[in-house]
Amino acid sequence: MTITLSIFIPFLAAIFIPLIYQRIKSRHIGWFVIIVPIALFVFLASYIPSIANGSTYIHTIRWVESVGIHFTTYLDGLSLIFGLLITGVGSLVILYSIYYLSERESLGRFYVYLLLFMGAMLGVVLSDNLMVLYVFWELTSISSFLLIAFWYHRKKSRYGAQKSMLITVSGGIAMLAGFIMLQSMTGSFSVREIVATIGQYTDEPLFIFAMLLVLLGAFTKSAQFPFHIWLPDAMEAPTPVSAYLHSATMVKAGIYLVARFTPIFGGETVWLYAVSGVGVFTLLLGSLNAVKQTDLKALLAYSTISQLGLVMSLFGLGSVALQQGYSTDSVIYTQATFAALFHLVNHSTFKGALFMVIGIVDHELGTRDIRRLGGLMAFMPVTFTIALIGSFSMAGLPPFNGFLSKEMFFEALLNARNLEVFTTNSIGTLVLVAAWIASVFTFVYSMIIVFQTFFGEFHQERVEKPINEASKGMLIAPSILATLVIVIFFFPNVVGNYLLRPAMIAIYPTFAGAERLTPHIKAWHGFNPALWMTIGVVVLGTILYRFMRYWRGIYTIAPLKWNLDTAFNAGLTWLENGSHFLTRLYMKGYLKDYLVYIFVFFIIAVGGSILFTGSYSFDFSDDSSIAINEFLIVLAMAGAGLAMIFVKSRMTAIILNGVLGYSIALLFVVFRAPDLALTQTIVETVTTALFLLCFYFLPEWKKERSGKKTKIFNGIIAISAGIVVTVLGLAVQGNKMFESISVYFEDSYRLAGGKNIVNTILGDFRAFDTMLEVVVLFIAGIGVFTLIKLKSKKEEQDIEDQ
Amino acid sequence: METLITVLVGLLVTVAVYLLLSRNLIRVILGSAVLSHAAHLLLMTMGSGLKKGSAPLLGENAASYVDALPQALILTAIVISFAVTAFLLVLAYRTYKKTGTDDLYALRGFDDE
Amino acid sequence: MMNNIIVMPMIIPLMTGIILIFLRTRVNSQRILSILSSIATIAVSLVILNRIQHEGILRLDFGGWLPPYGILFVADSFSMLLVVTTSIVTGILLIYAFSSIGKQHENMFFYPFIFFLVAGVNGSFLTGDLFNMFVCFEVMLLSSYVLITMGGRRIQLVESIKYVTINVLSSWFFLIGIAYLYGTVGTLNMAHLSVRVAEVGQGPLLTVISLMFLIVFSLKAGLLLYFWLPGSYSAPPTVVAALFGALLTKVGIYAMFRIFTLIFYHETAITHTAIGIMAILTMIGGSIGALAYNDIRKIVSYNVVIAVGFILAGLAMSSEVAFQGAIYYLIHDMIVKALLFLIAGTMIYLTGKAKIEEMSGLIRNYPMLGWLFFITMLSLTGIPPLSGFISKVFLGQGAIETGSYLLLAVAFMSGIFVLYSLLRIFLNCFWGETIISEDDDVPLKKGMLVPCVLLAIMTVAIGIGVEGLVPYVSDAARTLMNPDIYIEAVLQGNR
Amino acid sequence: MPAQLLLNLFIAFLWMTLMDEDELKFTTFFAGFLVGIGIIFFMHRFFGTQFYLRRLVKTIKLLFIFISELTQSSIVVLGQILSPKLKIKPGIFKYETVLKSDVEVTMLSLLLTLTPGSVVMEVSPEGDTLYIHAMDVEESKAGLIKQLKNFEKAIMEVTR
Amino acid sequence: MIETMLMVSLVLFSITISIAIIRIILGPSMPDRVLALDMIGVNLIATIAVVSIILKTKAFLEVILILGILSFIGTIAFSKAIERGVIVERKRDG
Amino acid sequence: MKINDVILKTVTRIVVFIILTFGVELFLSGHNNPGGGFIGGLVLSSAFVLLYLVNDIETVRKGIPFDFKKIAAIGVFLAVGSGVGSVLFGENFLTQAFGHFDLPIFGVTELSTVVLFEAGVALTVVGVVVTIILTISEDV
Amino acid sequence: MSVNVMGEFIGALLILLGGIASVISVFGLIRLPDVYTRSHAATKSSTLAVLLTLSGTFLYFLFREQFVSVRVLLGIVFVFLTAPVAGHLLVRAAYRSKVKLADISTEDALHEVLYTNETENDGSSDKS
Ligand code: NA
Ligand code: NA
Repeated sequence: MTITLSIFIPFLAAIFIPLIYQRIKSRHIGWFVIIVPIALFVFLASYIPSIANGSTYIHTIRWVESVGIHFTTYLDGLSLIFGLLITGVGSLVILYSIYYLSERESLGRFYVYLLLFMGAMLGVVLSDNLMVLYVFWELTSISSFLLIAFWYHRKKSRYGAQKSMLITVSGGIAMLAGFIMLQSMTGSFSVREIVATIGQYTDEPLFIFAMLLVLLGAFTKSAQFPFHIWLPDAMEAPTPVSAYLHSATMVKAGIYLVARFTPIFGGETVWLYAVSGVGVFTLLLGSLNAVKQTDLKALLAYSTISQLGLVMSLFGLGSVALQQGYSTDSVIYTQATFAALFHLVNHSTFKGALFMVIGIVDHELGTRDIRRLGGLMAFMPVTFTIALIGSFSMAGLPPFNGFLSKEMFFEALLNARNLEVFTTNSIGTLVLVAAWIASVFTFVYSMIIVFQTFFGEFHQERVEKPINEASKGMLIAPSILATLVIVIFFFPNVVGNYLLRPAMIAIYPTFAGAERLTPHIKAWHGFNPALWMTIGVVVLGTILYRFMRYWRGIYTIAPLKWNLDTAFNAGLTWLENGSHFLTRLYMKGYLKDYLVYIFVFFIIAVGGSILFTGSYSFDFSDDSSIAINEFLIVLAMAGAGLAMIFVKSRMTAIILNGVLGYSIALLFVVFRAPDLALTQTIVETVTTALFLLCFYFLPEWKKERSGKKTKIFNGIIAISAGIVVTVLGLAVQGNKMFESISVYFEDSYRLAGGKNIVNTILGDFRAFDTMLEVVVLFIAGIGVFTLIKLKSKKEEQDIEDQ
Repeated sequence: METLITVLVGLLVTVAVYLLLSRNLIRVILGSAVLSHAAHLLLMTMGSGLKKGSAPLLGENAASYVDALPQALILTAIVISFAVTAFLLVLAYRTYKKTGTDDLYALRGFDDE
Repeated sequence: MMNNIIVMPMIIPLMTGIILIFLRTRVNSQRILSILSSIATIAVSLVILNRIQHEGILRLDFGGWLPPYGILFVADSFSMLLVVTTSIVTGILLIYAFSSIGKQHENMFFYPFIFFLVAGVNGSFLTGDLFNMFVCFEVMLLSSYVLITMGGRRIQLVESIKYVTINVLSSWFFLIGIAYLYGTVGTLNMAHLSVRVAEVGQGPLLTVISLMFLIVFSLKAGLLLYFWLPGSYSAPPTVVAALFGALLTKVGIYAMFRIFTLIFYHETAITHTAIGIMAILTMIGGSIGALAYNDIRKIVSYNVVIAVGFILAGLAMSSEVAFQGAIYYLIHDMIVKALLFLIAGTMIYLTGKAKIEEMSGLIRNYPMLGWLFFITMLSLTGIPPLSGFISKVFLGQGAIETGSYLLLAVAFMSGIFVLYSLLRIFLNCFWGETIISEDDDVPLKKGMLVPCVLLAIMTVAIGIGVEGLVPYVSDAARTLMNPDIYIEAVLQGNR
Repeated sequence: MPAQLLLNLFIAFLWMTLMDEDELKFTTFFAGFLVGIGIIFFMHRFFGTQFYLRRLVKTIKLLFIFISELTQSSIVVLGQILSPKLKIKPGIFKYETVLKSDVEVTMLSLLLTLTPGSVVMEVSPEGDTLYIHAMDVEESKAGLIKQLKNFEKAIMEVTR
Repeated sequence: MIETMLMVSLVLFSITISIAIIRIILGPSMPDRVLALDMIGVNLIATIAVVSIILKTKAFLEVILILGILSFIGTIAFSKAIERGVIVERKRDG
Repeated sequence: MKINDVILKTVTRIVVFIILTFGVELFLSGHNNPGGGFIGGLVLSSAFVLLYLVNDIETVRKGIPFDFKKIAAIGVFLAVGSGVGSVLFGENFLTQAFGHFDLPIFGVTELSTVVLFEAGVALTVVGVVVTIILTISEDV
Repeated sequence: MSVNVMGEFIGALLILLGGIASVISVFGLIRLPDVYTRSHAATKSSTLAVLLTLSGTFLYFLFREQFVSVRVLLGIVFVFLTAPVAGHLLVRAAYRSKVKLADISTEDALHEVLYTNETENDGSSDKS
């Protein structure tokens, strides 16, 4: 119950913040906000011991019960890690933001968004029900959208926001489809229930589709290739947001999803290929791209992409354990997952710190451009220290936590190389090499951060503001994170035992009993291949860093120059232009075209299906006789009708129309329909009078200027339409299947007291039709009045006539 | 008779469609008028047979009566199509007064951005 | 059986419209009566909807003539859900009209036409007779003809010529479709038609005839044959556009569901496949169209098109779950489309511009409006927990259940296009540099904002409180899936 | 004159009671009325006024004149239409009438127009001159004018 | 005998109507067409009269008078349209 | 030369009354013979149309000073209201009652509520047709 | 031959005569040179035709069903009253819309009155 509440608390706070904000202008509103994450952090932290002991907590509120959508919260090891990250980093970021954002900004809005995000993110990690998870999932996208465009008057902010929204929401929709497929297979929206029963459904054809769709969601959110392009542009958000959402938490929602679904999909090879393949590729691509950035924040964005790729690939590798099934041998593969979880935590610490540092630089100097920076070490010693710790941890150097997880990463890769799926075609080696190269570049850009920003010469004229060390307040949060970076290096097993182990159990429920599920983390484990790889990284990385100017040119070579962003932008432009082109192609605004569409559709659909189904069996045996005079009348009508097409004067056409109308009246007489004959005659006359009334004001017909081709085309359509109507009519007459209900009405005198059957139908049996028909007539009458009398006066303000 | 009338209906439909596809507003309206003539005739042929029985008036004591229901339906339809034609005609008139043209090619409206 | 109450959702608006004619110059009385009448209609509709849950489908034989000889109204959950939504949406739109439409219109029978329109719409939902449906359509159409031209601006006239002509044509198709059907099976009562069609089996000829109705309702609903829609929905005043966007296509959709679940449900391989293909093309065309223009009104109109495809995808799938999805979406779309059109219209009213590149930074001056738009955008995209979400889930389930993966893919992808098209409006118009200075600030009337807020509240409420709708919607879907329930109710002991 | 009518009605009722039928029949009443007309026509000089159905008689007379003219000229015109070669000389001529009131002028015009070979085209604003189109002016102008005089006389007998 | 006479006259009326339609199509002047239309109306009256004799029904006798009324109104409308353009005047100037 | 419509006007004076009488007759006899509210209404309105054709609007308005929109509205009100009326009597909507009554002068006569309904129809038709024609004619 | 059959026969004969008259008049409609002369054929001869037919019909119903058809009588009166008016109006309209007289025409008393003083000429422009 309280866990459920913890999701709602941020939302409640988000409602109250604007109210408080309106009252208290003097104090920084952030001080009120920060209470929320701290309280939640403490609250969640209080569960660490019991979770570590293997307990889980579940609570359900009924929502859409009939469909199986319940508001179920589920706290286990995996969600706890994320919960702590969300609230912990959240507290620090808010603390940081209090100093970072001036009170002139619309802070109320800012914190509302932030709280919204926090609640949503907690919802994602704590929800057991797929649909509820999806609710919060999209909410994180939305709050991210709002935060990226916090300074919405900037074009770039809007662009970044739009991009992230489009990509992540699209992924979300795909994921939703995947979820629904899962539910269709298993009959449940509950992750726990699906995990429990998934074994029966892995052979369903939908299973793989569901997996891929869910992965699409995860990849878009976690900025995996090729969806990573939104993340660098998301850096338009205020730095606290970047630190929080776009590095520590939201982008890890995809990771969370992969972890959460590992027990469901992990048994499939496709999963392994997809997750680790995309992960490694993203890792490599991100690190390569990071090196070439000149904006520190962009550099960090690519670094984040790269690191997320790393974690992703580890989760993929870890799934091997599930494919192998539980055995003492297969447990070794779970190490990758362990490493992934560990790096996840580590990344949050060092990357959070780095973002804050860059934020400080930006805040103090007004620029983040490496080319304009240098020599800050002397002026900003504390900042420098934090940057150093963060960067070296990222580079995988001791004595920082990054070293530990990086080593485990290499080990996992080395383990995986022996896998059956990999050995056959040396993909394993390829992956290993790729990962190693990526690590080299990671080293390079980490060095760039430290050395190009803090070493060398400082040029005041290149920056916007006079240089000063940041305020103490702004340094508190990054300092805490930097401390953690070191503390974790020295006490990794605290994290391992209390946080990672329960999470491992959550991911590998079948391996729960395995002793080696959570290895003992050691900083020193001899000169094993992993260490050699690290040494290699350092050596090659140093060389590359030193001689960067000599090889930077490779970024102009084709595959590296290719830019998905341009492709994305071009795609959108192409989409808009293409849409415009396509739509204009058929939406021409000419009535004639639209009518042609309708008739062509009619001819094809109805005519075609008559031909196709062979519904053209006629039966003329029931036809009544034709008298000569009747034939003459019909002939005259045909003549009058055809003449209407060719006559040159509209008045003649009206007269011919009148002839048609009167002739029909005559036919009604022949067909024994006195009431119809009467009505038809009068209506025809009144219609003709109306035509004449309006003609006074209308111009005489001009000659149709359409060409011969058009005329022939129109003619073909007209004739085809006529034929279809006739053929269908004849077919129906030959196939009357039932006696009409109208025999009943012949009893009209007894039933309704009228001898005129038609009139009785109109006035009694179907009086409702008549009533409405009168209403129709009435509307037309009043409508004509309105149409003519109501004339807008503000004609010049007609915007559409521009 | 039914066949003859049905063929006539087809012919009227052809005429009407051809008129509807014209670029002159009045032709279009005339087309819609002819179209409704065709529909009414068609509806007539869909009863339980033309000329089979006498007019549906009980006073005249006939052996059988023609199908009265289509007649009632046509009556309603005639009135409705009258209402619509009247409105359409006035609309054409108003449009001409406002725009100075009855050429539908000149009356594209929104799509002529 | 005294079920006179079920004619009330049509008769109350009709009588109100007539009485309002006599109150021509007394604007205040008109408004008061309008609101009272709306409330009455809503209340009556809700009562009926709930009675159905206890007593089953209700019917009213007009003049006491038993079906199939007389005309009757049939109220089942499906039709009543739409009636209720129509009544509520109209009531809310009326409030908007009070502050936006202007005295000139009010003196020219604006409200009566609105009520006639609603009467036609509700009548179309309730009628159990095919020819009567034609007549109800005409009541609705004639009112819409008048409403679209009201004001007589050039663009209105030009667009309404197309609108009227195309609708005249579709009415014609309807009429000859009825003629053919009557010629074949000799009856007009829909339940009776169903019985007779089932009795002889839906042979080729009947299938061909059913395609006539497909054309008719596709034209009305804007399924594939939607080209008339964007222009016509862009021309009239905001309230009218909102009313059209919310209601008119829905009537076509309703009819399509009715006819193809009650009468022509035997040859799904032809009819429902056709509907499916058309739905796909509609969603694609709508999506493309929504991105093609910079005019807000057009973007919004093409969004109507997308929704049509989406809902009818549910019909094409033809399973109970898919029907549920479609019904939820129908209700959702009526509310949110109304909201969308209102906001779009308000934006144009405030800026005097209609192109997105001509507006900017509106959110600073009109934050409420901006956030309402934002909610609308999310709701239409199907973002939970707003009202569009649940229908997406059901439709997805239906698609998977019936193996309609292409439909599923297109339907879900169309959501992205909806998002993008509306995002363009949001980013360009609400965000960005504020270009309106405080002095030029056109005040946003409360009367315009309140209806928007009410509609927004509804989309949130329906999204979160969806469980409250479940019994009604599942009953509606069950009836659609099992035509015998409907037939039994209409022809009780009278087959 | 009203007295004559009342008397006539009284006679009709009397006739009806004398017949003494089971139910009231219009035909009986009508027969009685006819009998009344006959009686009153014979006795009207006793009242010192003119017979109240005089106009009816005159009208019938006018009708007869008209029918005879109609038949005559119809034959002429049909002959002209059917003759193998058209030998007509159509034209418009003016006729000043002695008739005064609207009703009179109208009656004259109607009768003239109804008889073949002539159509009234215009009536002058003052209402005293008729412009007449004739099928064959040269041949039948004199005949037409004779016809007009005939009609004028008969009309005046009815109206005055 | 009577039957035949009636049928013959029916055919005759139909011929008249058909020829009148030709006149409508040919014109040449507008009054010519209206004249022909008027003639059609009048002949329709005759036709209906004969038809109702043949059908032995009084049901169509109403139509006769209606047709008479309407062909009269129609002709007035047309001649006013030809003569003055406007067929219903607001206020006559004379 | 000014147009003199004396012939037309004089004849119209008689003809209009024939038409009006005929219209009423059609309206009343509709239940048993061809005719009824709709046709009756149309014939009545054609009488009005004739008046407007022959005279000008102002002249006719002096003689018949009705607002034809209101007449139409009253008609619709009657038509719909007769349906509502049956609801008030506890009958199904639009239930028509009829019976044969022995009236003092008319003898056995059939009276039916349909007449009310048909009267509504007729009034609407008259109102609408005249409204349309007047509206167009007045808009010069 | 009873009186009734006799009456019926006379009725039918009148109708047949009407038919013949009608065909002759339509013959005139084709044959005559201008609208004015055609109007003679149309309004008169066809009026005659209709009157014959209606009288025949009246007689027929009178003798066959002993039915006095007021409607047919009214119809006769109506045609009597209106046909000449229609003819008159049409011819006037033709002349005022400047439809030319046939070349064989000899006399035109109206031309001077209508067209010598153009200022008096109101509404004779061809609007059709
Ligand atoms: Na018509
Ligand atoms: Na129609």
